[in-house]
Amino acid sequence: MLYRESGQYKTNYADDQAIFPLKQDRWLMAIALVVAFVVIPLTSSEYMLQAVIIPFLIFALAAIGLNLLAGYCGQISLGTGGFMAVGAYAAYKLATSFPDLNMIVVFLLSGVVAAFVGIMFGIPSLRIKGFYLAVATLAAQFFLQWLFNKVAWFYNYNPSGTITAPPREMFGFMITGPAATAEARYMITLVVVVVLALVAKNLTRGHIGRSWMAIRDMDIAAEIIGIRPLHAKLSAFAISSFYCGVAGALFVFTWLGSVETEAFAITVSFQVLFMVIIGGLGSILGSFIGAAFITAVPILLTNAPQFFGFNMPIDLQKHFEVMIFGVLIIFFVIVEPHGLARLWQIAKEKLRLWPFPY
Amino acid sequence: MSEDGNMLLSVKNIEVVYNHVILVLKGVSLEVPEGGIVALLGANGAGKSTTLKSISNLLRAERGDVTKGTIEYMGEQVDSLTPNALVSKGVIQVMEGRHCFEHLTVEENLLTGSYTRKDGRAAVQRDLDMVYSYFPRLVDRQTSLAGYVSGGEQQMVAIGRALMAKPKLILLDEPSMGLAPQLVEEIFEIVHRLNKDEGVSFLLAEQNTSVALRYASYGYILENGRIVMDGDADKLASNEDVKEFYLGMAAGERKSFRDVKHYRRRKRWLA
Amino acid sequence: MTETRNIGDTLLKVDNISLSFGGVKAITGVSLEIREREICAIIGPNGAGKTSMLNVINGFYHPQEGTITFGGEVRRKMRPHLAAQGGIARTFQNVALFTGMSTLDNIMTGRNLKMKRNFLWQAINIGPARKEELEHREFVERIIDFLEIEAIRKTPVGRLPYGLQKRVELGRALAAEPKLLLLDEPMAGMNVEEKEDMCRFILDTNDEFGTTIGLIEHDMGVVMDLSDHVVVLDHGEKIADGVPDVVRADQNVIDAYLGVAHE
Amino acid sequence: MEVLNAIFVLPFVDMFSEPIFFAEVVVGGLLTGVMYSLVALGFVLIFKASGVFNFAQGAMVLFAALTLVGLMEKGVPVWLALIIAAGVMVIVAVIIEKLVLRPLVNQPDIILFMATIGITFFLEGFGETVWGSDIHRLDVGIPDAPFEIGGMLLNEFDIWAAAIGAAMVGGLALFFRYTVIGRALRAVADDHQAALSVGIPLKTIWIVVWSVAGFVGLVAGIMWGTKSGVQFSLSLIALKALPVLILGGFTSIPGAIVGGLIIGVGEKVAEIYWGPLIGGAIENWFAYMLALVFLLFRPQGLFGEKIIERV
Amino acid sequence: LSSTAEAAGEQFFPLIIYRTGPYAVGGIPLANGYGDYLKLLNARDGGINGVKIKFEECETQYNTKVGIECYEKLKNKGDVGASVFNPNSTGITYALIPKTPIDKVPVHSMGYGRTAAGDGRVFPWAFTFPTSYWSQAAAFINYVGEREGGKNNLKGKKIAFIYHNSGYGKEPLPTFTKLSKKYGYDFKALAVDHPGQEQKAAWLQVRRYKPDYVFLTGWGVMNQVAIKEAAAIRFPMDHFIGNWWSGAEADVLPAGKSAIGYIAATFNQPGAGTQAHGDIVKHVYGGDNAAANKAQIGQVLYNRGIINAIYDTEAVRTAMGKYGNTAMSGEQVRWGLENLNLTEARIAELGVKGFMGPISISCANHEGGGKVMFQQWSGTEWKIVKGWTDTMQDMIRPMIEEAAAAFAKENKITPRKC
Ligand SMILES: Nc1ncnc2c1ncn2[C@@H]1O[C@H](COP(=O)(O)OP(=O)(O)OP(=O)(O)O)[C@@H](O)[C@H]1O
Ligand SMILES: Nc1ncnc2c1ncn2[C@@H]1O[C@H](COP(=O)(O)OP(=O)(O)OP(=O)(O)O)[C@@H](O)[C@H]1O
Ligand SMILES: [Mg+2]
Ligand SMILES: [Mg+2]
Repeated sequence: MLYRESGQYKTNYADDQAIFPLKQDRWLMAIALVVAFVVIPLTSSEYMLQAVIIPFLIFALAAIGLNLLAGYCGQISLGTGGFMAVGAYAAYKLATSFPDLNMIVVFLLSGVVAAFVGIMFGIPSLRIKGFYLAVATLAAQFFLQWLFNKVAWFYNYNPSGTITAPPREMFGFMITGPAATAEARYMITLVVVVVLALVAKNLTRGHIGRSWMAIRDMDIAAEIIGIRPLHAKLSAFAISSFYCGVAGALFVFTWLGSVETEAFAITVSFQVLFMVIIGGLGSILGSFIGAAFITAVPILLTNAPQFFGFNMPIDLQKHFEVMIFGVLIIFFVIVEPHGLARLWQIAKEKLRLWPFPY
Repeated sequence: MSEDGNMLLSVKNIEVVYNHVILVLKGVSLEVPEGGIVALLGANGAGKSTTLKSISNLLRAERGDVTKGTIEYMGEQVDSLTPNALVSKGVIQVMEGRHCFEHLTVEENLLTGSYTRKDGRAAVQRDLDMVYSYFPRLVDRQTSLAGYVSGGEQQMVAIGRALMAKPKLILLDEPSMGLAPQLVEEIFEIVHRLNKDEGVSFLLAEQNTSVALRYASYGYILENGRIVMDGDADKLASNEDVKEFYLGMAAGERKSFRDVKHYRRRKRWLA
Repeated sequence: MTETRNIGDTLLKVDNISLSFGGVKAITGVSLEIREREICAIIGPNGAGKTSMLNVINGFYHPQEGTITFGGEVRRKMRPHLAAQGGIARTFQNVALFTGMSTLDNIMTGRNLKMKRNFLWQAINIGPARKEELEHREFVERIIDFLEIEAIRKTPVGRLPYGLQKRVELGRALAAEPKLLLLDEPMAGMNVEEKEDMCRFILDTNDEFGTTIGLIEHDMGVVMDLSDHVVVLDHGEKIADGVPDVVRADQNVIDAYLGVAHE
Repeated sequence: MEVLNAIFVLPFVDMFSEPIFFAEVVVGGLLTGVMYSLVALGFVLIFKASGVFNFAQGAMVLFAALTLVGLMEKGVPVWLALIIAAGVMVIVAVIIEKLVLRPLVNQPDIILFMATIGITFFLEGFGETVWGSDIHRLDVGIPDAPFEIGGMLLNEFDIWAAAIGAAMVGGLALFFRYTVIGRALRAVADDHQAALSVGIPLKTIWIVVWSVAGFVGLVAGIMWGTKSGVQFSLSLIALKALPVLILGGFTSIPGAIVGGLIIGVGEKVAEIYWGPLIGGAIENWFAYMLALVFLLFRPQGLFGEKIIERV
Repeated sequence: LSSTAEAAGEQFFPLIIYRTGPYAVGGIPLANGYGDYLKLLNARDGGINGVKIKFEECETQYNTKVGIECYEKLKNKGDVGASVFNPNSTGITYALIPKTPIDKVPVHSMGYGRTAAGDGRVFPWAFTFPTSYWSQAAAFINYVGEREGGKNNLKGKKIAFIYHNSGYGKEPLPTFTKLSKKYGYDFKALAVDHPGQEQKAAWLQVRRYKPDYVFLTGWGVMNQVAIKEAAAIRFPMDHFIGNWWSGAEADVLPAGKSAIGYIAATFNQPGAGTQAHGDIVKHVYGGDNAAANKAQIGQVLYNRGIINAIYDTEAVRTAMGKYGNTAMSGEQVRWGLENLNLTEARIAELGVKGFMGPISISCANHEGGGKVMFQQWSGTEWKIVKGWTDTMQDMIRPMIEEAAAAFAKENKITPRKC
């Protein structure tokens, strides 16, 4: 009985409503934070940070965004890439138009811009549901991608339409632009992601979160007990897009440094959706696990043959990688349709009963 | 019941686990004789539906597993058959909560019940007419989408649909739920008739104990995943505890629901 | 038995309502009244239009004809959430809980109408938002105590047995502190013991909070024992209206619904 | 004012001033639309029959076409290659049923959708492993020469595609309408568990439907592959089928074709008459916007099954 | 990791490429040509000046994000780090250009990428030689002008431009607009979205516009669909001209006979006729012609892979001339690239006489002002129909410098003095 709550009495509702009511969870969380803020920057190679950890964090943020919408509010969206693009281009325009603006402010403002765009594309959700809505949100995806590709103002009229993160510093460190070290970019990303993840957790536990879930689980009943679908759905779209927008801004500024609209293509939307589903719909933790899975597994698979000393032609290796990735998705979906986060929860339940099976 | 030969269905000591962690049935055994009507009684969450689903093999679709025990139908072990093989063999379940095909019309719903039948259109048509004669209300609703008909009408559709399979054994899960009183009687009359005229056997999970015991020949009482009592229907009906907890009678008289506020004896099975 | 009870003026007046779907006439010209603090039962055979009537009252269906007066306000068309704001809460025939959420959260959604802090406060979850959350939590805990579902507070409702789900649904409706509580077959699928519990909750709600209750139920024992007044629908039309003893003896009702004279 | 004129007047003036060209645009759109329908049809079949939104349809198109073209490159005659390729699609269906669908009976739609994405990856990787990523030229002997009628330039191939598309839609619509399986399929789509409980063998149903969808994929693969060569990009045409799908309704076979025609004409007309005003290449999003507009009026698409909302 | 290996060591060449995905058609021959030439050097000459070559491919599927991961993975590999990166994608090039000065590895985008990077003062670490999209556009105008009997006859002519709707496709747009003002031709740009299987709308517009020439900037499946569509509207093939990424065998073969006469730009000779090709068959494939053919030897993009490898290895050789015959670091290779001078004589020595044009790179000019040829499809092979064509450097160069200056300003770079 390693993982049990017995003996941990809550004497008031405030304690009961803490984010991590269990002592074990609090410890795990503390350890994770120490690892994230201290161990990783001290030990990770540049490749690790640049190719694995930073994208993981950024995608986790986007996945949280989509999870708020799809997992909590039940509105599946395939426009994530588009909303990320809004954030990215907004951040680029803000940063280049107001060179002295603090980058954190730039990121947040670009999230706000994305939120407004999200609300606009969320309006059809009041009438359209399920897969119809999912496909309809592709309109946002394609339209936004087209817009940023077409309207030269968004990329300051440079001939190829690529935006490049200008160098900016904070606390005396370069945090974006080519001269920013991977560690600096990692830290700034981490701070943004951790804070926003916490905010997301709070939102989902409050009445906004409950109204989203109510709409998700049974929209008619929700309306009848007094939840306004308009408010719930549009706020979900707005906040979700805010997260995606910030993720898009980070995508350019702390990860790739330079992108064209193709970087926010529909594949990104799908990727984020995979993360949410594989990780677990309606779980913030799941967003992290899913993002880790989807960003890390292909990289592991790419590097595995070499690691084990096989020398495969790269095309064959890629094909295998794609196949194995597909199989893994199916495998995990079958093992636990509710996502890896649920697997973790079941593991906890088992630990609680341990050594008894039931 | 005793171990005599003509048992249609015998469930032996099954244990069911959901999601690999939630243990719901803790060794349930029961038998349905050829041509019998057996009632399975018990409170909410006792595991009645689970028992029925493990018989019809619909458990797997809910991530449940029979981890122990065996289920025999006509002397043959059927634990590993697919639900449709069971239907072909004559075992069909009417699921709790209706489960109509919302986007099919009422008539189409009924016809899906005949999917496994091989005896030709005429026979199916005959049974369809029979179902309509049992449930005249459905005639008006023939072409409505099942998703739009009222709760009670859906219940009729679900039962009618099962009848269309011409089964030998029907597992009825809460047939009376949501039905108007006179219809409850009618449904049980139908059960009775099918049982007498066509020799169909029934295993019914039912909350409406008084009616169930009136029509059943034998009954089991399930609490918390265990059978706590069984016996002939009339014996059960005259048991004091059963009377109090399942029939709502105190000292031989029906008590008013208004009085429950003031005194309540809690059920305890100290078996 | 109703003499001592303090029944007030008309709270809800349904006037000559007609509702049809394409060719199907669900309700034709029905009028009824529910007075403050009474328990009014609506009964009738399957498909008579009972559920539809509830749906009309709380704005989910919009009748083609007729008006509804609730708390002195006349209205014809309104959105469900406005009805909820006005103080009408209900439970559903097919349990309509939010299956992905815990019992506690389900009941908390019932208080959504009363929670005002905007999302920025909730995002940081300190100060007013937290205080508000805790106040409502306390209220909800009282409901949980009242319904005796303390043990399943944190269980996801999808896993609960049917009877408990019904109870949680009642809790969710009560959380809104409604003036009018509509219950659609709250006791279907329950055994006697559970029905007794449910009756107790309904009666207590009515007594202690003075909530007016509209009740659809097929168990005649419950209907006759609990209600102050019974409305009988058949094929979308009202065929009887009155105190239980009168209704139960009405030949039309016996023919259309009861089958045999009840007791 | 000028802007309004440019948007609301000039394009129409333009259409009427060159009616033959306008007709050509419309016909071109119709023919392209049929090509979209061919892909959409596969989606509809599976959705209608199991409620699964099969994202792998595009990959199935690719895989079927790759198999066909691979065999033909190995010297197998066309007719035999066709038969074998169809056979392979049946095998694929059997495997998918056994390894993916069966364990996921009764799961939420989105989960099944995710599983089909897994299938997509697998099929893409597998097809390319076996047949390589190079572009393959596909020629099954459909004539492909331009000809002119009434000043409009058309292509024999497009006409063939339209004819085949129409024939398939007709055939499948009849299949669904007049067979017992048709009804069972719709039942399965509504409620897996209830379908099981009345004895509908999900296994058989799914194998049949996925096989048919595989076959439809093969036909779509042949048409698109002839047009653009058989190569990875073939799996991306699924994206062009999606707006068709929502416009026509997920559950309607005629919807797939009508949706295809509307989208085809809509996007071509928009691109040619309005595209130049705003920079062009608007086809992609325009198709989705057009579908969206239709959905606002009919949330279930033009011919889709009603979305039932009750409490 | 780096810097210690003063012994001969190994010269490491990374190759960011795509052998799968929608653009594999182009990526495969490119990678084969590049790799085979390096293998040839190892097998025949024992590497470059005795320094063995090590070579690793990394698969991107033409996806910028994966490309960057590849870059991070490969940049420190080998004894002294990577020699030079060829991203083989305009998107990846754009993303790498800001990073390379920090990591001190040069990036060489041969005839693609960011045209402005031709200005070595702002982009010391990026190279675009032998030519760029803007130069190519100018060469195209020169070429069609010549066919019309002089550029002045272009006045009133109509030119349509069908392009891949991406950074890559859009690059030449400013040049075309600028030149249209100068020469008075009418110009219409038509975008085609990735991956380009459906182009009906564009071609309907071509049909109505009735241009005298169509210029195509496509990649992958888009090219062959374009050629088929052109044939379907009976557009005269010899007035349909592709850029150098739109004129390979895989682009014309699917269209069969109707592709005959199609023209495309190039900066290398087609065919497998040079001595180097013979050597590759002999040393790399052990004389197995079939295997060599399977690797697409002599095809347009294969050959382009070869010249890419020639440029890069010659740059290493140039660097060795200064720093000695050991493995060259990225920084040293950069110097080699900047001082590369391939004369006709040196080209002949390499066994590729006539295969490519002479070129010399300088501190300021990273594009090399390289010229462009035009080749035509005969139905079985590509034939040069127009030799080295002038690229109007008098006009293009200032444009490049202007764009570079803008980049410098936005990114606070002080251009170096050359
Ligand atoms: N899919 C499931 N996953 C987890 N637990 C389940 C599942 N289905 C049922 N249970 C649990 O199994 C127990 C027995 O449920 P079952 O539905 O068999 O009860 P029942 O006797 O039919 O009750 P009711 O009268 O409410 O229908 C309940 O406690 C329920 O919570
Ligand atoms: N949304 C709808 N569309 C079409 N018909 C409907 C709709 N809602 C209800 N009906 C029809 O209206 C009639 C009345 O239905 P309602 O659900 O109100 O009955 P009910 O009295 O609640 O019956 P039960 O006791 O069986 O629940 C039924 O015949 C039903 O088919
Ligand atoms: Mg049950
Ligand atoms: Mg009802």
